[in-house]
Amino acid sequence: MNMAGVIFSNLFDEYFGVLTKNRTVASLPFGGRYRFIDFILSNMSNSNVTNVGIITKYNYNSLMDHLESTSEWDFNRKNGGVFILPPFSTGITTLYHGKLEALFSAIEFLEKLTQEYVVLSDSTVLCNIDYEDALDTHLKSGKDLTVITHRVPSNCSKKYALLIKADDNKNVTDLIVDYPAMEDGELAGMGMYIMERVQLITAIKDAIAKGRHHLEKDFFQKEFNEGKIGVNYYEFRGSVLCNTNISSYYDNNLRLITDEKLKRDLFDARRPIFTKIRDEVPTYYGKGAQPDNCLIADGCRIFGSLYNSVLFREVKIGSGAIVKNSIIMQGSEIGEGCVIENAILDKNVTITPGVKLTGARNAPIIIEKGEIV
Amino acid sequence: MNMAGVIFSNLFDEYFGVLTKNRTVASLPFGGRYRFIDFILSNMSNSNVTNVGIITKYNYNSLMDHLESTSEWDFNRKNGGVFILPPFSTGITTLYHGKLEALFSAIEFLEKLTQEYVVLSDSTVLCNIDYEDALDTHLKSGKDLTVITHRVPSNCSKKYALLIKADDNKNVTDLIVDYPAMEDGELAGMGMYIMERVQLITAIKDAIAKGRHHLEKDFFQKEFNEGKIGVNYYEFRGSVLCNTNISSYYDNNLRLITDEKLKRDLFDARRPIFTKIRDEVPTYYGKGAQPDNCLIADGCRIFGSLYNSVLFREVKIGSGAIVKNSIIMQGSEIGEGCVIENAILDKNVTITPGVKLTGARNAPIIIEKGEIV
Amino acid sequence: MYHKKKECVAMLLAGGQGSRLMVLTEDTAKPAVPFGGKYRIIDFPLSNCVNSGIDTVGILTQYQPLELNDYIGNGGPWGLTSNFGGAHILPPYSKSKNSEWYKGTANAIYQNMSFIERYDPEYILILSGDHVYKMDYSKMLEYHKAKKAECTIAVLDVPIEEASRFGIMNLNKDGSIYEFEEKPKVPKSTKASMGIYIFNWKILKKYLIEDEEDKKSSKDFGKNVIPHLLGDGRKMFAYLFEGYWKDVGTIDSLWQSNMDLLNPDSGLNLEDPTFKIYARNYANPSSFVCKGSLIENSFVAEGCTVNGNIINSIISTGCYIEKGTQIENSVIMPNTRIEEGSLIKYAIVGEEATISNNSKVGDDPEGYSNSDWGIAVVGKGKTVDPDTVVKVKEVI
Amino acid sequence: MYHKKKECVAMLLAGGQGSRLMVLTEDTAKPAVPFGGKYRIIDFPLSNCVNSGIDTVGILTQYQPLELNDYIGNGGPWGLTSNFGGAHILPPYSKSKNSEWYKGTANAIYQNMSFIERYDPEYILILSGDHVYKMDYSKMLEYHKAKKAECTIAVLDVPIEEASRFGIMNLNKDGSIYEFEEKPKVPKSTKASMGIYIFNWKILKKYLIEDEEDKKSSKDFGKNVIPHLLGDGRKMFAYLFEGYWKDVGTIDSLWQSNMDLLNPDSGLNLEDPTFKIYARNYANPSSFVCKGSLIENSFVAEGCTVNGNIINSIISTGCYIEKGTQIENSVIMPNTRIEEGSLIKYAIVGEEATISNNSKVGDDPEGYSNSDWGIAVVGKGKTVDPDTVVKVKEVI
Repeated sequence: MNMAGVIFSNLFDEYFGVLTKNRTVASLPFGGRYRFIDFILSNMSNSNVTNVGIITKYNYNSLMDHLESTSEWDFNRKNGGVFILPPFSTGITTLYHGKLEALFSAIEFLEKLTQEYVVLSDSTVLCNIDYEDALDTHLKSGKDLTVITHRVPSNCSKKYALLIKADDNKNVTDLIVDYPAMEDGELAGMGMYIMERVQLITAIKDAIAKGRHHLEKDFFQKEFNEGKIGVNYYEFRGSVLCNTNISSYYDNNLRLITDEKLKRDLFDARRPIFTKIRDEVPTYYGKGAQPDNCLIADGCRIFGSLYNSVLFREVKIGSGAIVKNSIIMQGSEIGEGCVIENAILDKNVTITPGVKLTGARNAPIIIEKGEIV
Repeated sequence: MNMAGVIFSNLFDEYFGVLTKNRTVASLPFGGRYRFIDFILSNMSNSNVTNVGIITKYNYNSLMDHLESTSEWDFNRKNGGVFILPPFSTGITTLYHGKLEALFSAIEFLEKLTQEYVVLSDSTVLCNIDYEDALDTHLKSGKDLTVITHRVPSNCSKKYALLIKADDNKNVTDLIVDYPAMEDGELAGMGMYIMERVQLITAIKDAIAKGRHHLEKDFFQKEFNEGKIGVNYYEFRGSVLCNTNISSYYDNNLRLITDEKLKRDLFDARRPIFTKIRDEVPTYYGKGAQPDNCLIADGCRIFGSLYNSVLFREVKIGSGAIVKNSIIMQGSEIGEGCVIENAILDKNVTITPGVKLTGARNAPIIIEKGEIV
Repeated sequence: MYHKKKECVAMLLAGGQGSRLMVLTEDTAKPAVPFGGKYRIIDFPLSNCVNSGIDTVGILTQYQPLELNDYIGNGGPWGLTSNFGGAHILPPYSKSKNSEWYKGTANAIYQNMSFIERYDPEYILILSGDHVYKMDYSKMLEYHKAKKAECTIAVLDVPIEEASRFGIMNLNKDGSIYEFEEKPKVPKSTKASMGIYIFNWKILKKYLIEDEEDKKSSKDFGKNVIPHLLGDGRKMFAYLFEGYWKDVGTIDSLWQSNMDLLNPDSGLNLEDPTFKIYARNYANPSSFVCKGSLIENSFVAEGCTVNGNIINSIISTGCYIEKGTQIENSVIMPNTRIEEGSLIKYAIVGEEATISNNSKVGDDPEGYSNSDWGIAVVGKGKTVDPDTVVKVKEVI
Repeated sequence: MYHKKKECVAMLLAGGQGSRLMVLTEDTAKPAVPFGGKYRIIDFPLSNCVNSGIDTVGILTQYQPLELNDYIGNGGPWGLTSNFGGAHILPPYSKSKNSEWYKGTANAIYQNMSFIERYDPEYILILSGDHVYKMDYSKMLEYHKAKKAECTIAVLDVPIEEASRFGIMNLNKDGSIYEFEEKPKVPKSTKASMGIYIFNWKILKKYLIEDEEDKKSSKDFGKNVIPHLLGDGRKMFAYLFEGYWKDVGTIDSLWQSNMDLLNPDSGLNLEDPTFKIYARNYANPSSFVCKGSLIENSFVAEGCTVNGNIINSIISTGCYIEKGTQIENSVIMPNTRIEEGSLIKYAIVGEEATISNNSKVGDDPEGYSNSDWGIAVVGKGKTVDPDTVVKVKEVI
């Protein structure tokens, strides 16, 4: 396809607390066997976006490990591939001031590309989207920028990086930055943008030279208001999961269990979500296993009771243990007779037999990677 | 094979001046189409060492780029692969105090391995060695450490990291650290060591805890002198190229042209040296091309005179140009009528028509990557 | 063309139609039959090779190889992608002067001698594609070398009462073979051939050429080549394999071997992380287990939706099991749909089959005479209509 | 098994023995013949596919496919390793009820319909494996779609005096085809078929099935399928390709096409970095050019040692050329050894051949009559003894 992809892997790290202590937000585990990046990369792969750069700054060992071979996402090609883009400056490990600065560190990658268009994407918004369709819309619009949006669900007062106001003829009338959605069905940006590549490169260089860092505010909004760029929007109609903090991350995992439309949308068999293959055996349910409304990955061994929980790969649940409303990440082991409720257990956590851990539904208890409790 | 590999990619960077300004010593171009790491990795691949960790600290973008897919070196396996090991601490970009400290940053990799033995290797010593044979010798010796050595060539007064003294029964009698070889045919360490993995891990942890950093001095020599470890040596009989600074690097490149035994040894067709594939066309020699005693890679276009020089891939030599005793790296272009003598041109250098550059044979002039002269 | 010398090359005979597996192999080669929830039978010899350090495998196909080719692909799932080795599908091909299909197992290897010779191997390992077992072939090769054998045959100790169903090796005290009897009426030994051979390639090559010239030979390893070597007094040894091994060439043995996965005493354990069985992966999401499901002593692979009671069964990837269903002691192959109210007992349900509402497939052995009872089978892609009964032993 | 839907799948007919290439294809399929120093002929259609964004290629082989299989391997050198596509070698295979070799180009596709249907393609691109050309098939596909054609045939404008050697398409003003004449004595048009077809898969499938049932058909695209579509008044268009194209099916054309690489006006240029021709790489070191060598208007690939005079020639990978040799207007294929004092003019020297000391192979056309002169050929792996003369036109 005539469009390359750029993914921001480190943005928003700070909103996920201990979960991103040793990983980028892009490598956050999700939905039993995935990481955030799997959704973004699979969308690009399924849309025939064959050249993808991932902008990283620090903590990207787990990301590199996960993407060790990109063949799982079908990126082993002669004229393409996935490129991890570490900062070219050494030593500076502070956060970016904004996406424009992050993009500036990918400028060499952008300049080498042959595709005419680029889709930019955050790592925190999960969906199953066809970028070919989005590019078609962009091309037909004749505009400089297409913002990929979805209609805000009801009762949502979340702050959005970019809200779009459009008239009845679908002409964009206003861009609103960092503002909560005020009404149902408002058009909210999904952190995904399509632009012409050369124009993007010029804009990045220009903005950096002028000390501007904020993509949405300093570039999109400013230039739109000044009449310098035309803005189009693409309305994505499938399910969308926005992960903005630990709480929404926890809720979104559990939504996968109950929300049938979400499952159908996200795991559309014609557009599979790929992930790293680990060659586990199927999950074994032994005597006493009582799985009830759960999402369970391969390689688990289950002898206890599970309610409304997400189990990642190779989790062990001892007999008599009770797990409720929890997310148990890869390789964790819950001993006999434990009671775990409203919890997020990071990778390779061990809960010794008999231990009881109870968090609140709106503030789940978090056990850090590798801890023994 | 029951042995994994660990490669130091950043050691000795400081000895290669501007050539390692933006790359690790492991990614130094060599011999027309290779980089140092190609020799080390190919030896491991050809010896069926299927798990290899490369310890890196900074400037490893070019290394990652070169090793983008490790299939060229045949490391795409289910139970193995090449793993780039960046420092787990973020931000610290100073040099290692020594190899033990570097190894400490690879401790997680070492602990996950299943192989019983590990071969450690620097990136600066180039040869075509069969590590299976070296491991056999190590196992037969029953010793804790095998130092891979070669006999020092005559008139060599270079300082060696490790010299081995042995008696007539091939028993090691003395380890000498950082000392020039005093006599012909002395046994000099090639910066390659074989040890039992678990013993190595213990030693690394122990040394770091005690604030010791120097592998050869603080561990090998010290413990040998105290009678704590037994040391064996393996005498490698093929050609060996030690690159200790820009001058030896330059000489070693040119030696590939004239030294028939070296060429036979290094490019043994039964044990090929692999490198990144770039899909260039064969080299074209046009009217006026006068190649004379040169090593010339693919994808060049030659219209000038070349004497005793090494041309990397995709070099262009304009008509009437004269290149003598020089190393011209990938993508460089020498305009019509130029005269280049005793020079090292880094990648993508452009010499505009008519320019004359002359270095000294013992101090070649160096043009940095991408410069236009 | 550069080829790396290999100490040992494996040749995997995967050509069989497997007619005794009936509807399960109508358009699939036997080695491609699903097993254990996410595997196919050929995963076992391929993973054994990888785990034994053998990275060059020729896979001899003939019958319906398309699905098998597709499954093997570039060998990636097993890491068999070496530039100088890897997995190679070897169908019969047309030569300058003549063209022929494989006439027998020995002829199949004979026709691919030039493939083998690329790698200039010392040893050749002959495997078949229809056995379930985990075996480190490198240990067998060590034994072969230690014995300075010219041919080593892996054998299994079988109960004496079953020995007459096997090819039996009669051994000297040092483990060397003095006689081979195919299905002897009165077995002299309990050492049954597993159909796994290591030959010194030079020796095998000579015998393959001779066998090819012998007009009367049926070009078969067991019937011709092995007896010929024995007759010539070649140094042949038996290597005793201790562990789980099963020929899954019949419906009963295929079902039993799946059930053995659920029995911790069977010796068949796929969970050892140092000896994984690799399989091609299909990007299925995690399985969803609904409210009120019961799952006991069962394996459930990925991509399933489970809403019934599963007992002592194997549910393979991508199955959709509706509420009110009961599945006991059965093997449900991939991408199967089991609709509401169905009852499945002692059955194999083939890939992509549909069991419609309120159907009944198979039954417990109780209440049947031994000869009347058997596993019920629903073929690949078949649909069982609503309210239908598939009787014990029935195959549809 | 999950397969990604593909808009267009390419089927590459690589089965030909290429008997007119004689000693060069005795044990090699024609598409595996070396070309241009480091390539093989099949690199052209494969690289064209990759550069056109087509990532799924079926390669139909029959004759001596071993070397070709080995060369294609897992498709890695061309990046054709997609999990849901990639390069697939498709030899004839044995089916449940019958087994047969490919009977013609159309039958070869017919036998692999189930391979194609995996990908549920809209379009199918039919290619052959014996042409040297660089072509962006995606442009032809765009044309096919724009014309709403059912079949599009790539054509080349040939000089009218040569037209009777080709299959000629007679066109209406809008580019649609009203007639196809195979080697017409009095050609009505200069639009010659390049043997490259795009079909709507549904249409082609229907015609393949009908053609298969037609007992009188020779199952060939050019002879049967295309005329049949034309006869039925299907929407068929010609796509005019402008660029270098050569059928390298004869010794003369193979030699000429290699020489065209050295002629900047020929239109054959492999150096465009945005449209690379990919090839399998053999880990050769850089070439060494010795003191006193002369190389002029020639390509020298990697892994060579050159110690002679090379003029207007192609020296392929891994050749060893001793001092005092003279090579002019010749194609030296890979891994060849040219010993001291040899003189080679207007010749093709096959892979791994040896030209011993002071031999003479071929000669300039001067001094010969047109019918007496021709390219001299030394076959693959052949040795020319010392002081031997291989005459013009001679083939050994």
